Amino acid sequence: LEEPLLFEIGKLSNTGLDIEEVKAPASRLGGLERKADIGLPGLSEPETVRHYTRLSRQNYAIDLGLFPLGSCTMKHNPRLNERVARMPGFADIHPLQPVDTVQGALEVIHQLAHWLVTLTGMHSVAMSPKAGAHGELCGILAIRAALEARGDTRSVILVPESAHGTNPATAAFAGYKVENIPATKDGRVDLAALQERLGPDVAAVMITNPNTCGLFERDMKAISDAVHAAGALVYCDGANFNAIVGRVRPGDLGVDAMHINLHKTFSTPHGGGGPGSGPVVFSEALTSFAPLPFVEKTADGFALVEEETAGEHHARSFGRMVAFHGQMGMFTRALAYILSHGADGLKQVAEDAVLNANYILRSLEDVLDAPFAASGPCMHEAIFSDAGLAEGFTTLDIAKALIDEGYHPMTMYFPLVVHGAMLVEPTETESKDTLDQFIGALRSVAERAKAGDEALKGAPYYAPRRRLDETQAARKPVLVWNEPQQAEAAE
Amino acid sequence: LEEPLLFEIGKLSNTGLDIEEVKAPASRLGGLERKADIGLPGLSEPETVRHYTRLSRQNYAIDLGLFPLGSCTMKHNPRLNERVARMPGFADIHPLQPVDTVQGALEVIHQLAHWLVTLTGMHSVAMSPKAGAHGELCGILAIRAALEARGDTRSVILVPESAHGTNPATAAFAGYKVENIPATKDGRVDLAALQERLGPDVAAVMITNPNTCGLFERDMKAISDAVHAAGALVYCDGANFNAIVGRVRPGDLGVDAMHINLHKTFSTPHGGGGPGSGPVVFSEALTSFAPLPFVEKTADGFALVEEETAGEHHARSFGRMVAFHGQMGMFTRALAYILSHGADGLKQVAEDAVLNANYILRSLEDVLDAPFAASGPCMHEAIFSDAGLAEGFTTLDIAKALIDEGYHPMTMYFPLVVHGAMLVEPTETESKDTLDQFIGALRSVAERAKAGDEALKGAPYYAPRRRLDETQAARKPVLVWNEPQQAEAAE
Amino acid sequence: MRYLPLTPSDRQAMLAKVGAKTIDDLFADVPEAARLDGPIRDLPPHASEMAVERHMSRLAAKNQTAGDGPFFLGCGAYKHHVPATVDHIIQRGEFLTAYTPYQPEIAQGTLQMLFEFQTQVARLFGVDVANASMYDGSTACWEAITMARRVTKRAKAILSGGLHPHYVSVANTMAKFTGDHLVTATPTLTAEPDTADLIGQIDDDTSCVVVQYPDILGRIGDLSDLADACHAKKALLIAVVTEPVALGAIKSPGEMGADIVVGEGQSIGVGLQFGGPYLGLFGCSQKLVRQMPGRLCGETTDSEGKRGFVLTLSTREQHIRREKATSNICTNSGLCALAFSIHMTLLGEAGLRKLAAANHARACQAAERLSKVPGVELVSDAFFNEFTVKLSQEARPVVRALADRGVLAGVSLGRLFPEAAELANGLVVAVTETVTDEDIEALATGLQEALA
Amino acid sequence: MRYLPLTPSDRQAMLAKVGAKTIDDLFADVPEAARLDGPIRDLPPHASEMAVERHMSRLAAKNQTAGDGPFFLGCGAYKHHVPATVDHIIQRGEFLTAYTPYQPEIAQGTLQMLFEFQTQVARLFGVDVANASMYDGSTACWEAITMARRVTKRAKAILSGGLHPHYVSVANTMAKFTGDHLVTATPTLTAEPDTADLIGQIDDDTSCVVVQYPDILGRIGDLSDLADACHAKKALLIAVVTEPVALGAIKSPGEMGADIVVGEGQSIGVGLQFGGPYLGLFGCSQKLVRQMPGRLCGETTDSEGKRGFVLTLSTREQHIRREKATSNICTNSGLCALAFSIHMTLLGEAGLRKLAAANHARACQAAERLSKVPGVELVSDAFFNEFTVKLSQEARPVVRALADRGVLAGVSLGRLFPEAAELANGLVVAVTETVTDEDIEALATGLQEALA
Repeated sequence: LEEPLLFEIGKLSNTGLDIEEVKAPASRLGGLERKADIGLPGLSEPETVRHYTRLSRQNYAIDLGLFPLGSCTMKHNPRLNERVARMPGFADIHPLQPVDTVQGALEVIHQLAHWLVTLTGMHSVAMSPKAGAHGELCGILAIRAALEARGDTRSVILVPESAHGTNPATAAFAGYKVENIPATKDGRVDLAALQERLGPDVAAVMITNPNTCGLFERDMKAISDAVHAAGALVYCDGANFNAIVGRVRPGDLGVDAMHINLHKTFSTPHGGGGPGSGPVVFSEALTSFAPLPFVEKTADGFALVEEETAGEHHARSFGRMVAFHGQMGMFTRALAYILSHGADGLKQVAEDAVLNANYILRSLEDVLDAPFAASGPCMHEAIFSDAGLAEGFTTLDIAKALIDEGYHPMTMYFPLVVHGAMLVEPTETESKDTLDQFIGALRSVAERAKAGDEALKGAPYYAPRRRLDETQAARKPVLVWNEPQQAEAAE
Repeated sequence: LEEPLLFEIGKLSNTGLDIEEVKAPASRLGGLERKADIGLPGLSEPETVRHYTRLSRQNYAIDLGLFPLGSCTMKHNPRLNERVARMPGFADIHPLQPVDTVQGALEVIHQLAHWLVTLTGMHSVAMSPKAGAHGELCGILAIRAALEARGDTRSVILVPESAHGTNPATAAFAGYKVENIPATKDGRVDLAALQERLGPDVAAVMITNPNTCGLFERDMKAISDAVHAAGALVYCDGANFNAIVGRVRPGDLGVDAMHINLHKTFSTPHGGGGPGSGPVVFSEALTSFAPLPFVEKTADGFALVEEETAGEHHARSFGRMVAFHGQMGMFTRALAYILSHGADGLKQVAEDAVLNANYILRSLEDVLDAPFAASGPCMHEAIFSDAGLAEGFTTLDIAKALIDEGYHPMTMYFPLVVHGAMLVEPTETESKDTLDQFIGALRSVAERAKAGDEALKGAPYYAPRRRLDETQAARKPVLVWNEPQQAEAAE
Repeated sequence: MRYLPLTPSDRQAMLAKVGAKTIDDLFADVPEAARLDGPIRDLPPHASEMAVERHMSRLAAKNQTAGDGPFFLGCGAYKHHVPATVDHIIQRGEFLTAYTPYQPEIAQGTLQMLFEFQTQVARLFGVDVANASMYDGSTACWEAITMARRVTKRAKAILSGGLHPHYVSVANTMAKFTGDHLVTATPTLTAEPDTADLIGQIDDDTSCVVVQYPDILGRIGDLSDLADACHAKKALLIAVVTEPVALGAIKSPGEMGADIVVGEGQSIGVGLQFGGPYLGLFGCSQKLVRQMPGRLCGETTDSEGKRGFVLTLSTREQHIRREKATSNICTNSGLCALAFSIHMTLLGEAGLRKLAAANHARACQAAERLSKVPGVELVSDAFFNEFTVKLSQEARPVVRALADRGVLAGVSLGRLFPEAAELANGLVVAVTETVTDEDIEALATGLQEALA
Repeated sequence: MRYLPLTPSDRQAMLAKVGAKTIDDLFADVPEAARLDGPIRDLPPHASEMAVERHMSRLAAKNQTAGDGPFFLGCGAYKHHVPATVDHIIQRGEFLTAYTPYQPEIAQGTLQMLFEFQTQVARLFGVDVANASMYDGSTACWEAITMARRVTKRAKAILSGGLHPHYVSVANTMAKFTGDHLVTATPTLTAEPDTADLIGQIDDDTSCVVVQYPDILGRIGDLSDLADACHAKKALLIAVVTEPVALGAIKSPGEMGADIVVGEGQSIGVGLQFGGPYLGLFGCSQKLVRQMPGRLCGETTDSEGKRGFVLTLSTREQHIRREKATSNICTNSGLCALAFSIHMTLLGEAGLRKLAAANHARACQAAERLSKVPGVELVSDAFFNEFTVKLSQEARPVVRALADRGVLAGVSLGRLFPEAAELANGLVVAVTETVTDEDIEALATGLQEALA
């Protein structure tokens, strides 16, 4: 059954809410009354529930099955955390309330900050960034502020070829030139090439570790040492922290700044694309440049350090990144997650995530090309390439065929360093039975792609939609609904 | 995708909960420790969420579309009511707490009781019955208690042929002989036949009004008068109160007892078959025989009248029907529903429910046989028969074909007085657009059944299952899962 | 109005279609005198969600909740931690807003769940089969008594004094009308349940013996001898379990020979809710299955041979058999059964055993601590998570006094047995995994002061 | 552990498959020195759901919530009644636990919703198109400034003194690194917004003027002249809306000529949440669409010709363009956009207008009442649901004093503008539909006593 658009079934006069009329004194709208129709159709409550319930059923979700998107860490979202985030003491407080009326909220931020610092072995954490890329920006701005504070005008940031696209975009957004660092054949940063490139113009290196090929950067400490020796700083993309939480502390590897995706490692729900939350941990060198606001423990309780109260010892803060204090709704969930797992559980998270990924890698390397199979164990994700598929068959075909097998596809065509990359991240919340079924499905699809089964190219057959035309969408973008007659007239 | 049984995927050692170990002093289990395996497999939390989420998607529900089950009143369940029922002040109180610690709960019961009495025009209400049939039993027991109190040993209860099966079952359960009252050709109780049968052996008459043919019993008052004149009492099945709430008060029609399905008229969720809630309203004649416990307003607040406190003026109570005080979780929802609709809204409920049903009746009477089309407007449900279908085609075929059209079928083969009955109750929470689509779908199916389209007999084609073999299930009932080897051995 | 989608113009168009001038024409069959034209007395007009929520919040705030402080009430309803997952899943519209699965092709979600639930209950109770749930424990208990009558064709049921007095009360009420003969008793504050007395009463007219396990005072005792005694006289043993968590620690009634085991499932997944909705559990041995009341879900296949589930043996039920049905029950407690089944799945065998162990350990801690309070005497030394103490004075005012201090201390036997003066000093204390060391200390201190 | 399905025997079998003896073998690439072998410092072992819930409840209880008493805070975050339906739907696993819709064939639910959301936002703002949401209002505001730079190829942005000071602060922070030149101002406690001043500052180097509507003091004024002045110099007018409910009562910025309209969508569907997650809204005119940042959902067809939706114009985005992207943003605020869209659908045009009218009426009542309090002076007479009063003394201690009485009286300008002593007596009072007569009276009385 097709679900029509809201605009096709709603009416301007319909509503799903009863609003009490309030006797108004004379209006004080300064003559700005909105008179023309706005064009917002409404639905009664039963129709609203049905519209969105039906829409929801056209989605795939982690609650329905494996979601093996590499680098995205789609793991189970505990329902306890949803309950916690909705406690009125957290959900129903205003960001500008007097601080002594929100001590519990500040304590949540303080506790979470404490565990993030502990788990990463770093010195401090900025909690306000709203997502991973925002956290990257925060880290790079702190680096830039630190360099500027010592009068250093370095202009280049080095990024590995295999980095997330957000890395170069962030560096550019912060005003840096971006240069690539090559990779070795075994899928890691080429230390020699890096050392060669380091120089007085290099502000920082952005490394993802474990990297996007699913490998641990063995030379991380050497890289950091070299970077520091050259007067630059080390940014670590923490998107893959899930693989090492509780087992390795980035602080021990010489990292100066790293963002943490609370919606990845700490399992706050992705919600169809956000909200995320990207706190950034800092080394001692960068701590004093961290953005406002932050929470400090004082003799009287918890203080919120904002512009006015920053005072002497925070005078070097590079400023403010968001209107308020960050993603409180994610902090409560992440704190509940950390406390639920505890010291033993978090370590088990990393172990099971890595074990699951290696299990997939070793169970499929005979049928799919695994370019780094010989580079040692993978971490939390396994990478395959399209080498060996029949002529004309692509990673896309495999992905769409997996949909028909009842799975969300893996990450496709990323990282760019592997041709037709397929990046599979099962996460630790999948059972062996589920992995075995998935391996069976992917094996069967891979065999069909190697055999040149033309039917694959039409997949998916059993999804709410067949392949969608993205070129058409981009050529003449239709981003909002218009009444059919208007839409026709516009053509 | 098929979802396996819990017993096929779970393991005895798996668990989705972490339970703190408590240091125990020596065990005091009296040597009764359970040693052998119980046989209860567990799943981790992620597996549990997925198992039940997937299962849920094999269900049809009011949140997905029209659910036109006649006499079942499947209407929208407001989400506010779910929120209200979960307020800790209602959800987290124990039935045996000291009454002064649960004054708010007692006030809810008292308020709801007040509105039920007001809406029905009756004298009092027993809140404790757990469902409609339980309410019927409550009403009949009160009638029997009242008759016995006056030394009357009447032994027969008269029930119309078209009554819900619970009516005769209840009368029998309470120790009465059941006799049928015939219906007139226009689908109503035959007043003359009833009058003729009335006599000193008749304890009560059970009438459904509006009746299960969807018609209002025009002669209700005359029936009541005749029954009372014969020394008997009138029980009204209130399952169809949705059609008349706010427009007609059963108390004005001479009813002595009537149950109210809170899960029908007052929209507490059906939940796949319960819990229900069936308060019973009483006339003054029956009030003193009402069951314990109940709530009374006193000078100090609200009192819970139980066995010990019943005292003089409740000495005639026929006793207790349930361990505690009834379906509190449904009371809060029903009260929120009544207050949300208010005086104007409840009246509109009845009007829209009746209008929607008549709209269906008149939109389909040209293509489906409507045996009582000439009997006047229907109330909240429209009835059709299988007359006119091609040889070998049945109501069942129409019902199963409707599944393929995306709808839940109507009530089939009830009431028994209409051959191949199809009882359609849209309720007031369906929009005209939805009704028009449903009418179109039912029309098309009906035309195919008249034309003898053999494909219908295989329906449903697009449901999670094709037609299921109910005979096989009943012949050799398999009610629990057994390990395959055990199951084989048993054969 | 937010729940009503028809617009005024829809209504006009639809009236035209049905050939009515006004909506009143559709109510033409209602006698003039019975039509209500004015507004409903005292009822205000429709209210916003915000206003209704406020009204209900104000009422809710007048109650002292179990979470507000130390809490020790049991006697048929227990406070356990219900995992967040349970409430999440039961709120999915596909479960919450579905009807009884009369059309199995589009109700396999509910049906498979019920089949799993039946299996879980049967295994927990140690019996062969279970039904798809009933209203609550008290009505399930009465249904078991009537079932025993149908099976044995005898009308005398012997009820243990350890059976919840409200369950006895329900049975007495019903028996008045059905002509069943019930032999009842009041419990005594002794260490042992009344098994020996019960055995002595069984005769050739006895249809069944009904015994609660653990009993209303929290006591547990082996049922095997009682079962043997019943079977020797061809009577049935009915066991009633009001705290199913206990069966994670102690032998099941089925293992000890009970023929029918019924219970209250509230403890697992459902929550307190001031007494309802709750969850009646009902299981029995395979040979009695066709006399079992209530809905049953059974396995079958569809026309393509795939496994599927349907409601079955409905020939016992009222909508087919009408006045000859085994029961007039039409509704089960489906959503509560779902909650139970989810919670049980999360627990699994390993979790249930740990949960039961935690309950028992807490109860032992509390028993030990309370025994040290002057004026408090422990009645029995074999219990699960609930035990009875005899105070040096009437328990009821003590409970009242502690409630004012924020401690809900337990259920006084004076509340449950108002006519049994000899029980008035008894206090039943339930101690689940939700109780902390501080809670136990608060209770002990409170009792000490109240009894001083 | 409850979230981890692997059993010890699973782990053994899997290690064997991958050819590792122990799990440590899989971490062989981690240098010895960096491996953590001991437990994590201070972190206790895994905890039960009950224990974690208790811990978090205790923290939650230390906050004074907006629902605890009279509440008048605004300044970029507003307390509105959020219908229960909103939270019900966003908790459906299919929405809550889905990822960014990169595989559109199995993400049409999220995509169609986003398309509807974009349409709702565009219409509310009175502009042609809108994106699929951004982090929050403050970051959307900064993105608009950089977009204006890309469009106009000029780097000077003029920010109104009426713009939320935290938004200004965010822009200032970013501009330090990007080299944008920002002209900023501090507001004055006058009746009119600073439109005239802004018009005077526009020159040929100006990329854009950024104005908040209603402004930080709650004031509203016509933007048409300002738009004309911008356009005369080929600069863009960026309007910032922090209270979208206002647009149910007053003209949209788009109608008055704004080129880009951004805002904070928290008011509709999202709730207060101590400041996040919130919902950045971003709309602009059709001709600017290819410079718009953030995710966009567009209509297309599938291989069978059926309508469907996909993320589009991703060639602007970082995962394709890398360092040449329009923005580094990768995440939107999808779930908050869903909440907004559901709430807006429930409201519909009719409901939104009634809601806006109720807000304005309440605010007018409050303004009238507070004007009568000695020492309270109303700053402006044109506002929506928020207005500024000038007190006879510093507002900040007054707010503190009232908080102790349970009244959260508003936002003091001393909190927002710590360096502007001339604003210290200002108090911004927001009055939504959740405010009652009693609340207004409590605020008036409280102020009267505090100022006496």
